[in-house]
Amino acid sequence: MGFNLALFILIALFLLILIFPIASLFLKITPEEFVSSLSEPVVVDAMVLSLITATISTIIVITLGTPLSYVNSRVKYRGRSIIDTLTDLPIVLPPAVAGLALLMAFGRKGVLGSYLNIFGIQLAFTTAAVILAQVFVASPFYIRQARASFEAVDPIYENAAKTLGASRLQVLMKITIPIASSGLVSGAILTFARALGEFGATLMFAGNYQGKTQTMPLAIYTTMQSNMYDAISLAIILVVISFAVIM
Amino acid sequence: MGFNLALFILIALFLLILIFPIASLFLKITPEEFVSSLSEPVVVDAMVLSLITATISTIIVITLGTPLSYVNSRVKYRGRSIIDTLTDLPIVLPPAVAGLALLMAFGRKGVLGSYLNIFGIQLAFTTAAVILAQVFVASPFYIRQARASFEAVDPIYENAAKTLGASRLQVLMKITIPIASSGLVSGAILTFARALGEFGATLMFAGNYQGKTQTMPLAIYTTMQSNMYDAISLAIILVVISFAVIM
Amino acid sequence: MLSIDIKKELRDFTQEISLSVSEGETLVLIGENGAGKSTLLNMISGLLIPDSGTISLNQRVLFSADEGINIPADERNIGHLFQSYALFPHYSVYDNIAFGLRCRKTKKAEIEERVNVQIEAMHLSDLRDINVGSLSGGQRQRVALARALVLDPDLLLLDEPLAAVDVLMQTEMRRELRHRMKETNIPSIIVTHTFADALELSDRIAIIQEGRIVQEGSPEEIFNDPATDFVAKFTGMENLFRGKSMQRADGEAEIRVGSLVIHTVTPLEGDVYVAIRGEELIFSKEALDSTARNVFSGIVSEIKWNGVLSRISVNLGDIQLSGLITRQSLTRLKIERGDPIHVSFKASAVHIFPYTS
Amino acid sequence: MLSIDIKKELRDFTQEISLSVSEGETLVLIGENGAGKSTLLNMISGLLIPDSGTISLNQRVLFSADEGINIPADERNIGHLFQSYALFPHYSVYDNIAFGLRCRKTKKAEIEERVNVQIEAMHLSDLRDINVGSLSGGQRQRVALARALVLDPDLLLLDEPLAAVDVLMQTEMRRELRHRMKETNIPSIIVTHTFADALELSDRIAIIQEGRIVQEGSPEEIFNDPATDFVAKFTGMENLFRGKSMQRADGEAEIRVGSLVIHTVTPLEGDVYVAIRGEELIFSKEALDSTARNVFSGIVSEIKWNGVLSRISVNLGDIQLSGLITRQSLTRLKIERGDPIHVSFKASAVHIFPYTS
Repeated sequence: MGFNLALFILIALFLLILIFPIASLFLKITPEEFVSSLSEPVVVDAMVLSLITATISTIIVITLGTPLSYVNSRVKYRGRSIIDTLTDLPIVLPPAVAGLALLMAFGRKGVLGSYLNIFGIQLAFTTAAVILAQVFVASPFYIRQARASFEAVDPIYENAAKTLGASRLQVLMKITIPIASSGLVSGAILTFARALGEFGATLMFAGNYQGKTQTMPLAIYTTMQSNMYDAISLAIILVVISFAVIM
Repeated sequence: MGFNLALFILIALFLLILIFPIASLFLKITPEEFVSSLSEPVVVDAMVLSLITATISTIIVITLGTPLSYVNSRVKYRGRSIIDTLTDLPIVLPPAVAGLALLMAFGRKGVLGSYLNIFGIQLAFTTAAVILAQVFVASPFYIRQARASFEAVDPIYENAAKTLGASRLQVLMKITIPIASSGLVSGAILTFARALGEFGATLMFAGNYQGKTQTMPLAIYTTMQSNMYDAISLAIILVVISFAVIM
Repeated sequence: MLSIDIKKELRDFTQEISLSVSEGETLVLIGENGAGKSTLLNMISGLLIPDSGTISLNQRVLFSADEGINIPADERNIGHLFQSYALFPHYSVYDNIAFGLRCRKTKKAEIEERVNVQIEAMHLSDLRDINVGSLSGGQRQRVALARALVLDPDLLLLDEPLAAVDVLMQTEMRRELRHRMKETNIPSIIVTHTFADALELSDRIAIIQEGRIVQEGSPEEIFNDPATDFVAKFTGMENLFRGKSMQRADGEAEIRVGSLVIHTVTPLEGDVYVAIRGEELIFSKEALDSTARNVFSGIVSEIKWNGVLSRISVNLGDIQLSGLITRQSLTRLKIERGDPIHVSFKASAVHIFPYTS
Repeated sequence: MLSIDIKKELRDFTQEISLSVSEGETLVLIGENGAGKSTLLNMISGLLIPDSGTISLNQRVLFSADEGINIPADERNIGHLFQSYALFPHYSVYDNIAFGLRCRKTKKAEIEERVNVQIEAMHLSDLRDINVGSLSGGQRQRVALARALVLDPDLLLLDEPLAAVDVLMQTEMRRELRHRMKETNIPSIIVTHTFADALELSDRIAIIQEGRIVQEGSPEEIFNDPATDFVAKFTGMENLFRGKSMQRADGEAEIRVGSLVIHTVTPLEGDVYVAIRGEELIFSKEALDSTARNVFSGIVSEIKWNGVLSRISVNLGDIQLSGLITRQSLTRLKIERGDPIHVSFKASAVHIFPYTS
């Protein structure tokens, strides 16, 4: 009895910490205020920019991450575990560190950026920087899931396909990817969500310029000091998207 | 042949985006500059504060999260999948949204905060707010892992223990937790790392006051505008910790 | 003595079982996967709760729906061995065996003594401090038995004790298990899905199908006189056909199977199953002048050499009969594939079961 | 015709195999788990590469280490059936069978025609558009066979074709499989770990142990004359002991097993294994005056009723002999546990194998 009660109290307390703040967002704004915020230029600009950059980032991650995760799920080579570790790194690496690292690499005075600068190419504080930051922090969400999905495809199916006359590319396109597809899709969705929510790395590497680098999270940060309703409206949209993603 | 070459180019490009920025951090500072940064008050304050808050956050998450994940791995009840979804939410919820939500709940004008204010209790912009923000964003990393670890404990061991005369508490302490322990530990480590890297929610809910709410990621953001070496030093320390965590 | 009379709604069917096991008796419960065997064991040991009924062991009521009694699993004192043995992976052999006594807060010296007795008896002395992960199947079984027996259980439940063992090891382990069961003399229920296990291990057999016991008796009774077509198949009756039974005035029955008419004695009429054990068939080149009531002629469709006994299949037109004969008979008769042959069997060799769709 | 002569370093041992399979022949490969059976099949179908040697099929060299030839798996035209059948879970029955033809870019009309022929032959018409996830074990096996046969393979490899099937279904499926194998007449290798499968399915048996073939021959040859103690155990020889062989002047050998002396004829000397099949033992209440060279007296330690045949164990002091007798003999002899009894067997019933540690 006491065992059950103690369990119940701990669980309730925990849910309060998680759920109550999200509910508070909805209590602090009326539907009218929400609708009117949606036509504010700063809100519209942030939404459009976030949607475009997160979509591009996700496509880049899929294109570059699928081959990597496929190879790492199938081929044993020296250094594979190091590459697995490196691709996981952005999950635990603080976004602020990621932002600074990107700046040191591609910024105007960065290791590579200073050369790019000679040719008049500037990455930092552009929309391209937003995308680069998102790719950096969001890629592990796709790669981990894709690697796990490829690993879950029993190699016996691939072997059977081979003995039935399928070439390597046919095995990949007709057997491996279709069987792994549900995992690949859910990994891509997670990556999109993580890209959409990127804040720290973007702020430091891309800055906070409306219409150019000010994605929704950055717009929340900016508008909460001037117009709280715009901030809450953007936050509510992101909460809804987050729920949709994990459902 | 072409198949292999295409794979190789995509993988190399991807690794460049991930690894090169982190390497750049190390190229932009000399060992002497790094060592001298470590005695700067702003750096020391941030390190001490980060270590204390992340440790407390992790302990809170373990205390509140273990019962929840155990129950959800073993008991089927109405609404369990909703609670599972809710506890996962902070993984995809943008930290900026989490920060704003916490402010709306516990801030001076927040739903609960305005009542607390009457009793002279203020949470926002205190060290407690840092911890609350960290608990909010980092808890899913422990809870997911703990739930998976508890689920991986075959109930047959618990059943066997019961028929051998073990009480419910004895089953939990002598069988379930020991068998799940390696997963619980790795979940706690991930949570600690995520708490250490928290940036967006902390910035918005706890502010950026040296010695009080300025954790290492916030200190990087602040010092990169004044003293770049302090920022890089803090970033390098966090990179090393991140590597240690995922190894 | 264990008495069970319980009912439980399962996903696919209702389980309704009455059973008793006497002092020192070993009951073997046979049935297909999903017939409700493990569910029954779990209800006896208290891991599952029946919907209604009672379970009592040595005058102690363990469960009674009417009286609202349900002794929890940890107070029933029943040894339950799971299919995979469920040895605790984080403990040594010694700690596994000591687990139950430690939960009871037994004194350290007594634990040491009682565990050592079991370790000796099960020949586990060399493995005492080894982690259970590195044990073989036979060793695991012995540790699981020791872990249960050290608590002096009033009843032993064994769920598929040989399923996790390599095929080559099964015969040996079956013998060893029977030996230990006889030694302890604790009443026990063993669940299996093979008739071979049942024959070797049981004092009595109960056959369970979709949650109900369809036949109960000694191994001989069940082998000689299976009650349903399901039991017949389980005991290895190869020749099983659908037919139509008609009673004749002289007390005999005629069973039509396709165009054939089989003679036997049965009270059943209408749709039935007909089964004849392969070893009851007599094969001959010439029609025998014997007392066998059923004589048919056909063509040898197949001879399969099969170790001690060979299997011979005869095509009788509508049906195919399979019989077992010794190597010597095969040589003597000089039968080959395609030869005409006579098959005869006694009326009493014909088993008739009601037709169940 | 398939010829293999290969060598491959595996984790636990070196695999070194020479084999050939003629036109229309079915070779069954038996061995324990981990003996290298599946590895061998994988090397033949091209999924694994041997370290050295050659594989050729109908004059076509598939692999030759010396000539640097290694035809990839998708060009070998070998049908390989995996233990779990490996049906593609995202395809229907039709799409599974059509897979190989589609990979070859065969014309649509021809695919349709050839797949339909297989679907008819395997009685799969009703299941044509069904997802393979909902098929039974027997249906899966048929789809897997159809998927391989539609490509007109030059060789069929079957890896434990019955392991994934329910015990009750095995006999039926074994018969069906044999039937289909005979129909197609494609040379084939079947891998199994049970002797029963081998007896039923094979034209020829090869027994593999730790990567090497220890005996090869017809089922009868292997059953009657196992070459090693390992093969003997596989064929079900229950009585297997260690002994010491000594040659006598008269050409006979004396094998000492504990205090017993067994007479037989063998060229071996020194440490050996002695095996006697249970059904070769003759039991009698009185000492028989017969030609049997070996007569011992002992005590009946156990009688186990076991269906058609009963097993009787006799304690001879140092060893225990187990024999099979029919129910009738058991009744006639009136033997019971604890009775004194005589056991005799012919010198030719004794099998001697070199001792391998």
